[in-house]
Amino acid sequence: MRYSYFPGCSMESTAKSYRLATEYVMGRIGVELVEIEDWNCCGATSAHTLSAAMGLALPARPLAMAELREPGLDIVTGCASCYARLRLSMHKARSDKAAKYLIENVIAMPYEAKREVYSFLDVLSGEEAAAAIKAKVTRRLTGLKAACYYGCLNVRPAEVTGAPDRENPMAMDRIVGLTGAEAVDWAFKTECCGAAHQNDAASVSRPLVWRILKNAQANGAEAVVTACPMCSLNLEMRQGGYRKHTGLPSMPVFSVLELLAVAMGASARQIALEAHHVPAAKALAAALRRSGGGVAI
Amino acid sequence: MSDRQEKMRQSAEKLLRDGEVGYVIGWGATRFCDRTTPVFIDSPEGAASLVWNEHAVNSLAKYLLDDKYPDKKIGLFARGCESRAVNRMIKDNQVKRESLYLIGVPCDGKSSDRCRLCRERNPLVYDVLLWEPEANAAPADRFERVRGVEAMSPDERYRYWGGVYDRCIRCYACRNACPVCSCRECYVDMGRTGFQGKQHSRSDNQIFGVTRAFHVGDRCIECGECERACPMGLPIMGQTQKMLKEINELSGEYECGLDADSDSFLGRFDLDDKDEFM
Amino acid sequence: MSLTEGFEPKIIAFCCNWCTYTGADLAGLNRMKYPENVHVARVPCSGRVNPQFILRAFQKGCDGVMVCGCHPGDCHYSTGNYFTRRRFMLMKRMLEYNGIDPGRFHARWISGSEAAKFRDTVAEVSERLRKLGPNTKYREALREGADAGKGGAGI
Amino acid sequence: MSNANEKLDALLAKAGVRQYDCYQCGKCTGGCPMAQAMDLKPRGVMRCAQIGSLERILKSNTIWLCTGCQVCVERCPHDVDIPSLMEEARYAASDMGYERRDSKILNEVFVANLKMFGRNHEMLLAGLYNMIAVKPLQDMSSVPHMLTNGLVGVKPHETKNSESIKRMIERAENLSKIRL
Amino acid sequence: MSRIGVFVCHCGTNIASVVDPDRLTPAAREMPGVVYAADYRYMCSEPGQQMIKDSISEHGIDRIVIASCSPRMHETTFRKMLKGTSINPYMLEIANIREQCSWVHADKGRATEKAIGLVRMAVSKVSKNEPLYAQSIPITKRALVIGGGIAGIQAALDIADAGHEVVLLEREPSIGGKMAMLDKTFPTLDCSACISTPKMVDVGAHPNIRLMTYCEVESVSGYIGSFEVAIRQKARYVNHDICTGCGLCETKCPVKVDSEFNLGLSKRPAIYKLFPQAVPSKPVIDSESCRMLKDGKCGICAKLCPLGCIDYKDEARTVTESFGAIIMATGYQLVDWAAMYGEYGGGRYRDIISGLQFERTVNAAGPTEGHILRPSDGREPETVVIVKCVGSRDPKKGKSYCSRACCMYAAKHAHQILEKLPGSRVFIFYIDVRTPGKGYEEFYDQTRMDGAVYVRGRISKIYEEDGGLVCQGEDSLLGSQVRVRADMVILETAMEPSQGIEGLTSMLGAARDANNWIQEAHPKLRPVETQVGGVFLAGTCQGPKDIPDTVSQASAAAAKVIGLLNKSEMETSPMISAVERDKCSGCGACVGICPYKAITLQEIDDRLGAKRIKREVASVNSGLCQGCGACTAACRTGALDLLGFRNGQILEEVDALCL
Repeated sequence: MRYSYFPGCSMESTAKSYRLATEYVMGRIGVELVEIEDWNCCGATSAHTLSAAMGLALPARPLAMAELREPGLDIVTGCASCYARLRLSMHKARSDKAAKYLIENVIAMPYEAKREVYSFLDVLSGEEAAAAIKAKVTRRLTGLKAACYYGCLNVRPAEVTGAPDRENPMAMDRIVGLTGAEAVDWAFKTECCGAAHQNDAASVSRPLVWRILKNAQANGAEAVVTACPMCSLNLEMRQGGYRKHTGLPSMPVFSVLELLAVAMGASARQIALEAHHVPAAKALAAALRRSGGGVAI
Repeated sequence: MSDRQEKMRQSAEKLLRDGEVGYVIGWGATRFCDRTTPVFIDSPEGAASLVWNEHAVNSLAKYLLDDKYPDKKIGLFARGCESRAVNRMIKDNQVKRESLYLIGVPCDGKSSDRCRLCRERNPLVYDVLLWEPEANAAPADRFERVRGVEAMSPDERYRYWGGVYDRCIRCYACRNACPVCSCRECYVDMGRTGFQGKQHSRSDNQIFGVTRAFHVGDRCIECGECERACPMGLPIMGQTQKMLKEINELSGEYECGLDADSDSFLGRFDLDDKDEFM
Repeated sequence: MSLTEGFEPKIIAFCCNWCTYTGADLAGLNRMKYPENVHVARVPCSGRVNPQFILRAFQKGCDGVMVCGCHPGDCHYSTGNYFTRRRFMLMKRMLEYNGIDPGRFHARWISGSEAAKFRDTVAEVSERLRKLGPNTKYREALREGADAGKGGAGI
Repeated sequence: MSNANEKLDALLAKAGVRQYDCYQCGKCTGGCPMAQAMDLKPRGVMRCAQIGSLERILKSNTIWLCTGCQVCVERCPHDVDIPSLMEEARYAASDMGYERRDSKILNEVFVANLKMFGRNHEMLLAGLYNMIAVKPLQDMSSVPHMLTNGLVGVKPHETKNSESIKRMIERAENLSKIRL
Repeated sequence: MSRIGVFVCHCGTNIASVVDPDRLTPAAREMPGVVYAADYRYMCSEPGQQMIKDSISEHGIDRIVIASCSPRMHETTFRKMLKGTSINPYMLEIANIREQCSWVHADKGRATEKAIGLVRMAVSKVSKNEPLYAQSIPITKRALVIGGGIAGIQAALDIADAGHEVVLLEREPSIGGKMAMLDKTFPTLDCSACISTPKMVDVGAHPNIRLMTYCEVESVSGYIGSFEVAIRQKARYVNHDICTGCGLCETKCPVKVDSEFNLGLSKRPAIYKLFPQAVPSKPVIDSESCRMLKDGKCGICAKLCPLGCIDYKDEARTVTESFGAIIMATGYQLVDWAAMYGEYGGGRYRDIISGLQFERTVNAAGPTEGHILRPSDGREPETVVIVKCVGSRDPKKGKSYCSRACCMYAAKHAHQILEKLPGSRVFIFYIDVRTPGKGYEEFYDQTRMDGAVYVRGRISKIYEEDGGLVCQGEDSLLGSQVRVRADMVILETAMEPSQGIEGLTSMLGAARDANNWIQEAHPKLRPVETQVGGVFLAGTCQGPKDIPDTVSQASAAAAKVIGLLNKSEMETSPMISAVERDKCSGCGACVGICPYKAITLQEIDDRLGAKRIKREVASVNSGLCQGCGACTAACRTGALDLLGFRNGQILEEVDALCL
């Protein structure tokens, strides 16, 4: 399995443990990620707010580069926001001739949108990958109750993502299940966490984070698992207010890749678990102990 | 090329020797090096006379209509165009799939001008495929000629088609070559009903032309046999293609004979069809 | 041109029995007035109208042809006019493609209660054809020029 | 009046929204994560579109608070693409100078960032934003943790070809009059 | 050569004041084939008709044209007149020179010219007319009612009371339908069972009604007056001829599966009656769950039965019956909301129930004996949220139509909760409140006065948190987002056509609308008929409706059937399609176009040179064909033609106009 890889800006900075876990897991299960040469930011929320052309062109450039260099490879990204922007450009280039024309003019290169854009969840859900994961999991995170948080942009809008279930997706729950952890049934899997406005409208965006964490805890979760560095950062970094506001304890937030890495034997140091804002290693260690492995993390 | 021809001969010979088919329809040589002729091979020995070269331009499927109730299966070499014709004939209840043995021969493009428009070189239905499918070449602009006529003024268009039909000799070769013309008796041969006269006049010829387009246009597989057969070299595909172009514009992507199940455009309707008659 | 002066077009209207023919009758009951040019041929359903009737009408000398039926959804036979709609959308385009002026062929939905619409449609079509003048296209045995060939083996 | 309506109609057409599709059921507002902070709820935006009050839409904080999470259109019985309408409304509001200050600062800092490096430098983005928007303390409690763990560096990550990206962004800005 | 007579009517001055008979009649006399032409003041009058009849015999006329008023007015009159003459009633054409000439034109000269044209068209057409003979179809005096809900029950009773035999067919083991499941009926709140079970008993006891439960229609052929219906009696494994319905078998059956009647809120055994008041009051064995039938182990019921009714070897049987008319009363089902609405939990939360489940809950004969308890923990709910339009008015996820009955039963549910659970709170989320029925608005008023809080807005999401169901939506009258924490939620879900409607309607040739409801022949004027002769509609199979409307429609359909069955035979129009087999290539273009499924491909023996072959040709069923002629326009070769409107006749008209 080989993919052209679009890391996204967060992977280079705040999502340190996510990045290390990605490298670890993909290496173990034999997924080769070919980083797109000279990739640029997808524009996130700001670019399309300023200009439609910019919003479409920024993600299209790395996609076009990928198709040029590695025409046989589909593209994968680990960030929900990047995923949504990349897929939108792909979708528009395929379905709207005027948009394709505009994109190609701005990026000054052809973009045929022949290859698919996938998320890590898509890649890890494939039969082949799932089998590889099963084969590589050496220790189990028994009893770790995790709330899988997909975020809005991994699933919506349906015509861009093609996600079959936008209210209660199960792909990540199944992957988490492979580690021996228990994915809890909860109701805020695809509610917006307000990441887009945590800078420019902080006071009204914070409660979005709190509501998600609260529902996760109300349904018995002791950790939140994400498939996006932006979601992770937002849910984690803004827990100070949560404790103050709700009186509830804070909650570790992992990426699904970190859970996989630990289950495959990665040590805390290997994937920089100490980099989490909310202490993370303890919950994992407890789960490993429960499984009888007793292996230090 | 000769390798493929050999495969075709072997395949036909085996089918005939095994008694699988009564005869095989294919192409044979003529005394002109740049022409072939449809041949009907009914003995294993005869298979040696089959040829396969860029002059195998005749579409063979039409001959199936001459033997709709065969005692044994008919072997037919099928390229994209033959297979689309067969699909259409099955849909129109003219031939039965089980009375055919389709020998798939992916086409490499023939010398005929009409092959420029080919969108499907590989047989869509077959019993055996003699060699690997061919890549479909990018077809020429499907409706280029139609657009050319559309660009004229109404009077110019009338003159254009008038000129075409002035030269028509009403030999009906177009009808006879068309694989989707399958009536037992053509309306034009039935004087008593009075649909149209048999005179050879501009008016009657024009009416024959438009009616023919209407009768086959929504089932046309675009094989171009009508034009190939026309002894006067008239651009009569321009009529059926206009039908197809309009159908494409009214109801989305439309091509005939891709399968044996699809209803033709005039044989069904959609509640949401465009309505310009309010 | 003096050709169109005082010219009265000859129009045939194929009307379905259940809607348009009834609407035309209602126009009569209400003593509405419209030009004399239109002659109605009654058919059970607009779906009965074969495109060849239209070609025949032009050939024999009609200056205009109308096909009228129930509005979609109101067909007495439930689906007939849906086929009419498809058939004559294509027919109209084919006629225009062959050089017939778009003003010469009209398809229209007119219900049994739309007497006024029948009147207005007839008036509108008559007026339009009056301006267009006599139809020469598709006419048989026309004096349009020797090149037309009057029939027989004139090659 | 008719001028305003033409503008509204053009905006709706670009957004692919037919205002009369909406029958005001309120499911959009019901599910909107930001509804409580909005001065005009998503259903209200559609109502304004129906009664022809473009001005109220463009002057609302709603269009700037929309997170684009798509939950409204996902659940809308008539598939009204409100997020797309919000986007078009943001462009129109910017053209008319109704831009919300905080949003404007953030977006401009973001793009300036991209023009410099081709990629987004999160620390720099937050820092510059806080400085210009005069919110010096926002999120700053996390900074020491980030620095010690190497989550953000002082040296920005850069594409090799940041100059070409800058030119690309400028082309897009020039084209920004063409709204898709 | 034909001998045509033309008769010009003055219609008093209605025609003659504009169209000049003195020009028209002589002109007609000159037309080809015309041997006689005359005019008269009133052709439709007794003397006028006599004049025509006399002329026919006097001049040897074999076909006539009458130039008069619209054929819609007097075509039948003149056809009847011809019955007493030497010529066939269909050797007649009418030139409409009144409604479409004298009344709409003022210029006498031009109107007369046009009238001459119209007469010429008619003369030309009639020259191609041919004698046509109406067929007479015998009527089988027996009706089939498909579906044993309240619509089918009412229709069957009405027809039976009029003295005709009825077969009432039901696929479930008992008649009763949805109404038997309901607790009370709005707006009067009378108990549903109290008003419907006596009717069920009447059906069971009526000498003219034969009940066929646990049966399905396998195929239908024929047409109005003589349908042949193959009915499949599913295996019951209980001999109903000797079973007394004592119920002993049910008590000891070890199997427990979800009860269909209680919508999964309780269990039932494998040998069961659908519900206690079932008609017939005898059990069947559900072969999918019975241990004896699945594994051959058990047999308890056979041992227990004192009369030896149990027959594990019972098999399905198919019987074919004849009927003169059929009433469709197949009803509705509720949409599968869980598959449509992930935002309402997609079926994951047990305390979200459908309106019909609530009916079973609140019903004294239901699983909780009428106590309103929530399914998850059996507690009484304190706060209940009712959500309307779930699946209705939602073209994206559900149905675009309004389900009509939900506004009222939502009000009823609220009323019942507030009555049975004092101190409880009920919130009803709605988009519009629709109460167009007798006493309905008053009932809605009462419910509001009972204390039900109506909130205008569609619920966007329902989720579980801390043991309650949080319903999140907008109070659109207040313009703000609201969250209501509920203990139980009732979803008032959309009706959709019963499963299996596609197969049944296509067997009958009846059309369905865009939403799969059966299409009525005309929305205003023929609302209880389908476009297939002899097939009628009762109740919700035609579209959502409440009980009063259903019962009215059932009686209306019954009246239509009674009218039909009172005749012993009926005449069909001979103006139908006919196939010329020699020309037909069997392409089938006509088959799909026919709205009545009147055309099929039929295999015939033929010769091809010396060879005998079998080939397929189109064949028109004269009982089904309604004479629209759509097939003829689809037939390229003209093998299909419409009698009375043949291609040749219409072309003659065209030619005549252009002369």
